[in-house]
Amino acid sequence: MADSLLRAVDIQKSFAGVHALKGVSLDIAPGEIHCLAGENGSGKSTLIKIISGVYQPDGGYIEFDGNKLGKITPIDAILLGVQVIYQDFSVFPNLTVMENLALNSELSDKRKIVNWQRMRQIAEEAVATINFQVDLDALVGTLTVAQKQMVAICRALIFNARLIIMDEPTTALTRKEVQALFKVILQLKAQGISILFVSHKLNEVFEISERFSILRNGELVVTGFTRDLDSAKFSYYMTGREFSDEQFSAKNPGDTPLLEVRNLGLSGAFEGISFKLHGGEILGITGLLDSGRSELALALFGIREADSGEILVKGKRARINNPQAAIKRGIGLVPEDRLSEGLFLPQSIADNLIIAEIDRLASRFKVFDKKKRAREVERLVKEFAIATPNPANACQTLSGGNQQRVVLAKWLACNLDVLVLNGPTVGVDIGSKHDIHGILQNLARDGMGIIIISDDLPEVIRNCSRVIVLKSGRIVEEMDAAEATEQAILSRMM
Amino acid sequence: QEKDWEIVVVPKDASNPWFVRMKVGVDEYAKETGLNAYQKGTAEIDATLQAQLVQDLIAQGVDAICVVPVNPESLEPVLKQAMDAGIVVIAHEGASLLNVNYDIEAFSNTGYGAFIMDNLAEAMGEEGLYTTMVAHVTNASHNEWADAGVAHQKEAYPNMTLLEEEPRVESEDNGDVAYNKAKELFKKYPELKGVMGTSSYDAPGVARAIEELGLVGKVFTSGTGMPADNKALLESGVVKSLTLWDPALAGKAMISLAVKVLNGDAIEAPIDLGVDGYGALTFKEGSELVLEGQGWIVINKDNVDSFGF
Amino acid sequence: MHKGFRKLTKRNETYVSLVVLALCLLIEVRSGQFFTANNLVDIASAMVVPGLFAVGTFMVIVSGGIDVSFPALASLTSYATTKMLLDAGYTGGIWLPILISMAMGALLGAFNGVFIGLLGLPAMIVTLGSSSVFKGVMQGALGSVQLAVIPPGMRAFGTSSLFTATNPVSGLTSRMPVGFLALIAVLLLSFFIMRYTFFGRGIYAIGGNEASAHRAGFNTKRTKFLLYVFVGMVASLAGLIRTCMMQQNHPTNMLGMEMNIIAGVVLGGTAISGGAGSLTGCMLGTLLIVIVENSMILIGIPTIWKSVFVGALIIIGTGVSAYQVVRANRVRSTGRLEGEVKA
Amino acid sequence: MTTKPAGNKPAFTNRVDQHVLRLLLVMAVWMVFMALTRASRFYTLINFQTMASQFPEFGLMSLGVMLCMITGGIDLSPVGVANLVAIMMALLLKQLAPADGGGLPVYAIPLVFVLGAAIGACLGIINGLLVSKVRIPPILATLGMSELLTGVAIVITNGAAVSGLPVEYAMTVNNKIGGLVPMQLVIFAIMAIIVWFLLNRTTFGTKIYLLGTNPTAARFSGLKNHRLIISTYMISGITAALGGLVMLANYNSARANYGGVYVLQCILVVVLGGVSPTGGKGRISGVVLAIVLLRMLETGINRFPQISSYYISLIWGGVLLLVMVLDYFSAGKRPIRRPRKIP
Ligand SMILES: Nc1ncnc2c1ncn2[C@@H]1O[C@H](COP(=O)(O)OP(=O)(O)OP(=O)(O)O)[C@@H](O)[C@H]1O
Ligand SMILES: Nc1ncnc2c1ncn2[C@@H]1O[C@H](COP(=O)(O)OP(=O)(O)OP(=O)(O)O)[C@@H](O)[C@H]1O
Ligand SMILES: [Mg+2]
Ligand SMILES: [Mg+2]
Repeated sequence: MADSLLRAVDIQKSFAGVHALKGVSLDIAPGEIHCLAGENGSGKSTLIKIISGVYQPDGGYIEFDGNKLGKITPIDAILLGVQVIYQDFSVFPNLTVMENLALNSELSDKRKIVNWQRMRQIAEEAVATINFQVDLDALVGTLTVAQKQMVAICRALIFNARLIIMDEPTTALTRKEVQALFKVILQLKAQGISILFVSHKLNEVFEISERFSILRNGELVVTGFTRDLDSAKFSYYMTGREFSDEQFSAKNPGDTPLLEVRNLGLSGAFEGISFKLHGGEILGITGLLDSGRSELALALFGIREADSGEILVKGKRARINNPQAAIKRGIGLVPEDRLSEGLFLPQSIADNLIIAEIDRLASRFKVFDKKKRAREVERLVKEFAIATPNPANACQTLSGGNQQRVVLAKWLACNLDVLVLNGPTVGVDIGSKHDIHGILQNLARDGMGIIIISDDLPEVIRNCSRVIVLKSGRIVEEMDAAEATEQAILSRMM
Repeated sequence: QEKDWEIVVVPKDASNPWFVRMKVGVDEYAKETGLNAYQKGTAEIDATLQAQLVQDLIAQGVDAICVVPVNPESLEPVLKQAMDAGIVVIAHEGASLLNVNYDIEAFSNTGYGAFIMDNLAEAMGEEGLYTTMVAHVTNASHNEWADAGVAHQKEAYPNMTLLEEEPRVESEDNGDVAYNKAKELFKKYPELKGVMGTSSYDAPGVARAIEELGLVGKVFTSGTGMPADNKALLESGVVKSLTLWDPALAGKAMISLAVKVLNGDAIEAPIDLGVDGYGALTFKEGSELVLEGQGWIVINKDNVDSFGF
Repeated sequence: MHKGFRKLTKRNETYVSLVVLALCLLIEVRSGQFFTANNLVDIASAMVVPGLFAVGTFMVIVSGGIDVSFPALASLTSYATTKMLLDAGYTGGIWLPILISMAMGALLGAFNGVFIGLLGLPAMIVTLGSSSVFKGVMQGALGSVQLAVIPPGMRAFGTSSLFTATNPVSGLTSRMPVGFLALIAVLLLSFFIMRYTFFGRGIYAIGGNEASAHRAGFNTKRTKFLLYVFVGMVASLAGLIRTCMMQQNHPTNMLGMEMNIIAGVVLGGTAISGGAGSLTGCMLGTLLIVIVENSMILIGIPTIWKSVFVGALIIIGTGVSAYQVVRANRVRSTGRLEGEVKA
Repeated sequence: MTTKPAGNKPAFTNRVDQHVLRLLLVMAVWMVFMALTRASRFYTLINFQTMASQFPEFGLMSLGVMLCMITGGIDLSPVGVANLVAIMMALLLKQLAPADGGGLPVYAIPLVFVLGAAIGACLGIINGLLVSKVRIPPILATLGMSELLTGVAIVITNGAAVSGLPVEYAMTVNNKIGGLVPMQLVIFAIMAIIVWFLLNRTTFGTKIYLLGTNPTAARFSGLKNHRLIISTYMISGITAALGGLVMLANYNSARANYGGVYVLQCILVVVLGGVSPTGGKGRISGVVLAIVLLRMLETGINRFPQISSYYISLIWGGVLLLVMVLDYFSAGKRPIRRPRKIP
């Protein structure tokens, strides 16, 4: 460890009222793949932003190549050879893929004048490195989440970086893409580039990293070699708790399905989709990114009305052409993108919790019943163990896992019959993930019908009673989850 | 006691050169007489702003308010409050007002409109197609002048005709708009021979268009304007003559009359306010409130330098 | 070809062009005067000042900001310049006035820039405030009144022309003002800035996602600061040219233009939320507004119907393109509806 | 997770209250200043009564603008609505007045208020439809409507004022209750309380705050975005109409161009009151305070004969910037920005 590439020493950082990092030290050797893990809100992203010059530390310092650094800006960090793929990708939705790819490198070259030809060349090379197929002239805003993430990854690869930091790069990637990414990472390692890899996903940590560090509550809990780690230890270090994972099995599904879909189609997205969902069941829907799974979720919730086929709710035909129609029939949706679709970040946690059931908290004449509201908020905060000192705080003060609980709680407050979850635990740490799974299973046991749309196969297998596999907008397989293996599902997805 | 009176002149706004000139008169008069008289205007021409300023003055308890209303109708209830509070109210360019002690007109609005028309007719050789221009169709006095001008033409100049399709265009109190509107008019109506302006931006703006389109000597305009601002146009012959009265004198006349009323002097025609053009004010026919003077002036290239403003 | 056409249907510029074209044809049918040399020159000349303002407004809106202070800024700088030179008895050419007023424009732009760029305060609030301040300084501290005479150099610039268009039928002539070159120059410059410099790409990037722009290595504070300085300079140039062309300075008659200019820019497809828009669209939108304002008589709309017509045109013009663009973009692979603008 | 325990007060709310406090401070400074310099002319009953009868006109309009801004929109049409409604009701009043010069029927004034508010509501609904269904950016939709409504008002009246109203109307609305409290103030207070109630005691209030914060999430939460937006603009139409009815009484006449300065003034007041132009934030207490503060500043300045009215705009802009900067530095750091666009 004598020759470390980057050393962060005793880093301190507070935000108005939040002590995010309490003296964290981190050491990265040249050419190593180092994994940084920790629960939501443990300070991983903050540490990264300090390394990359986005934030200034309140205390401690950074050493690069043995040199102690002073105050650095993002550009300084880039020039040192530090590249970051941020959790929110930091892409520009209003610019083309080409520009998104080439901007950073051109900026770090301190260019003032744009050479579009060179930009295109840079972009073409970048997508070629990991064989990413994309229209370079498309606006990034029109891409899917995974494609955006690929753009961010390609962008980082352009640089002659010495350290690439990836903040949860795989959250929105499919397995195939993750494999491709890992191949790239190994290539990079072979070139002597160090990788700092942030992830919640146990299997990824084991698969790719040589060393790991785990943060909890802004403190470094442990750092060591991955080969000395096992899954129980890993979870324990992260959460300070121990878990046992049990397979869910539907207890007593009702007779009439809560939700039945017949031959549903939406042009350009999916067609001929039929399935039934009984109370007490958790149905898994999985597929690759463009398999139509997200559109199906939107169609079930009325954001995009299906243009053929029919939806039956409790045996009765229902026209679901907008979210209110869905809610009225007892269907809720936990959307794919929590930040932009699920939450009102600057508003209070309380308002975020009760917004979907708000009309039930009003007395006559739509006058808000403050007492009822307070009681409801208190109940939800307690029931979903949302970690906040005060529900009147802004929702953005919560960590990712807690934010996801808020979205979940918002729907469960409405006494729905059917809950559709699109990527329920994307970017959520083990502890919260476990809790969320527990909540979902309990709900199913209480008779609710749940649809989990996810490509996190262990999640699907462990929590669902049945799994539907989508491919190119069609159902290619329906299997019993208890008998399904990851391998079997994968082979049908591809 | 006379020295303690507070007499405020409220113009339509404060940056229009017209009222800047009025302020010159007011300040001069205050200095000469030692009265506590001053002018206070709003930042923009706006009926509501002016009404509120007057209300503030009432609440402050001034002794006399001399006002040039943006909009006579909207000021009426406010002036009533002033009268009720025992404040002397003198108006100018507000012949329709009822809640005033007196209104002074440099002349009658109809007479003025007719006079602008006379000037235009003379330039046009008393024949041809013409139209009228006002700041806004919502502007009171401009439209009165224009109406009077048209009425006078019907009577006195049978060979002139009003442009049927566009009898009244707006300059929005903006020289640039007047210029662009005139260009449009001349394009669409090649036979158009004259534009009767009312606001002090109209004639100069129209003249610019006449000059640019190469119509000097073929198309004419007349209207209101300040000498210094229009010197170049008059001298180059694009505009033959403009009409005005001196706002500085009007300002002085208002204060002078206010003092008389405050003093309790009997107001009987003819009244001499000791101001040029306001030496023998007479009541407008059938009115006990409106006093008319002989204050208008014609400026042309010969006399444009003789006014000193 | 087919793809190209589809792309066209998604662009705002297409719809605005169509609306402009339809309006031109309407004017031509009603007056027979639209497509005459002198009328086209008149329109071009009327475009100069709004066009310059629109360029600045466009850049600011792309950066995710908004500027309502440019008329006040232009009024103040052009008044102060003219007054100062008059008082000094200046008889030289146009360059010194341009220099002085643009320097002042830069200074006042920097005033906005400090609050918006460096402190990060909301642009709308800052420019509302600074607009009042500029107006107050001009009318209160400088005691502005109309200046009927301007220095001879400015006057010469305002009346000189590139060429004169003559209508062979009516014999009417129109001058193409030299100021039009300024519009062309500023357009070319800003096109270059927006497309070929990283400062310009930074403006787009900031409008798209400010935090990302910062991380990507843009100096966002400096970019925004400089943007407002630049916009201040363009606005002050517009103010000065207007003074020259009118051959007099009226301190207040530019005030209140801001909303129409912003309307034109947004009409041309610049996203009011920032990040998207093209100079072409911006000019088309402005052109539409300028044509409307200068063709009421040609169309034969009676003066008292003018506001009705302009209002209806703004609503229909923006409505058509807003509605078409939403429709064209509605079906998208992600299923998320684009332009979920805050309403 | 470590979060500093906040007090009982919500953190988000606390920050806004700070803003209100700052406004109070500015107001206190001004009142002390007036007491030291012009006590005998400022601190009089009639002066306060006068102020209380003046600000309701634009105060009412500002209430609506505030609601629209909370949803992330803006309303530039209140003056257009006010004048059109005032004109229509003035014509109605003249119809209702018996030809023989007798008194107005008792139902006339209530009828005028109900009908006026209803027309305002309809006009507001049109705004709301343009913004929500047609998806025209609010700034353009309401600008166009404003122009259109003004135009209609001009066409109806030919640009002239409608005057010669039956005296009872102005007498009733200008009346001072118990000889003390101006009726205009009462109307304003009632509307302010209604708006306060809507924002703080009904689900509608919570919904529009959330809608203004994130319309996509609002849609995904099952809120009826369109209906909410339409209702908001409808309320704005009603408050604007009431503003028009108060103007009708104050000036005992109606005209298409009354109160032109109020458009920007309303926005200024609302923004100074702490409403964020990007939506989702703002309280009625701040706005009411800003309305009163504006009036006090203006009336105060009018107490100084030697100070030009132009300094009002200087002071006004200065206060706006000052309060913003105070907010900035007292917050220490900028509050966490909501990511504008999340990929
Ligand atoms: N800009 C900020 N202002 C205030 N608090 C912040 C800010 N950024 C982060 N925090 C807080 O600091 C703590 C650490 O946050 P950080 O984003 O580093 O967590 P993380 O480990 O990356 O979590 P996740 O797994 O959810 O990404 C959290 O409590 C968070 O709420
Ligand atoms: N952001 C958007 N982009 C495109 N279309 C939209 C958007 N939001 C809503 N729509 C369309 O508008 C229609 C109504 O949407 P929504 O359910 O949000 O409105 P609503 O408030 O229920 O309106 P109403 O009550 O009048 O039906 C739907 O058909 C939807 O497809
Ligand atoms: Mg993180
Ligand atoms: Mg609906």
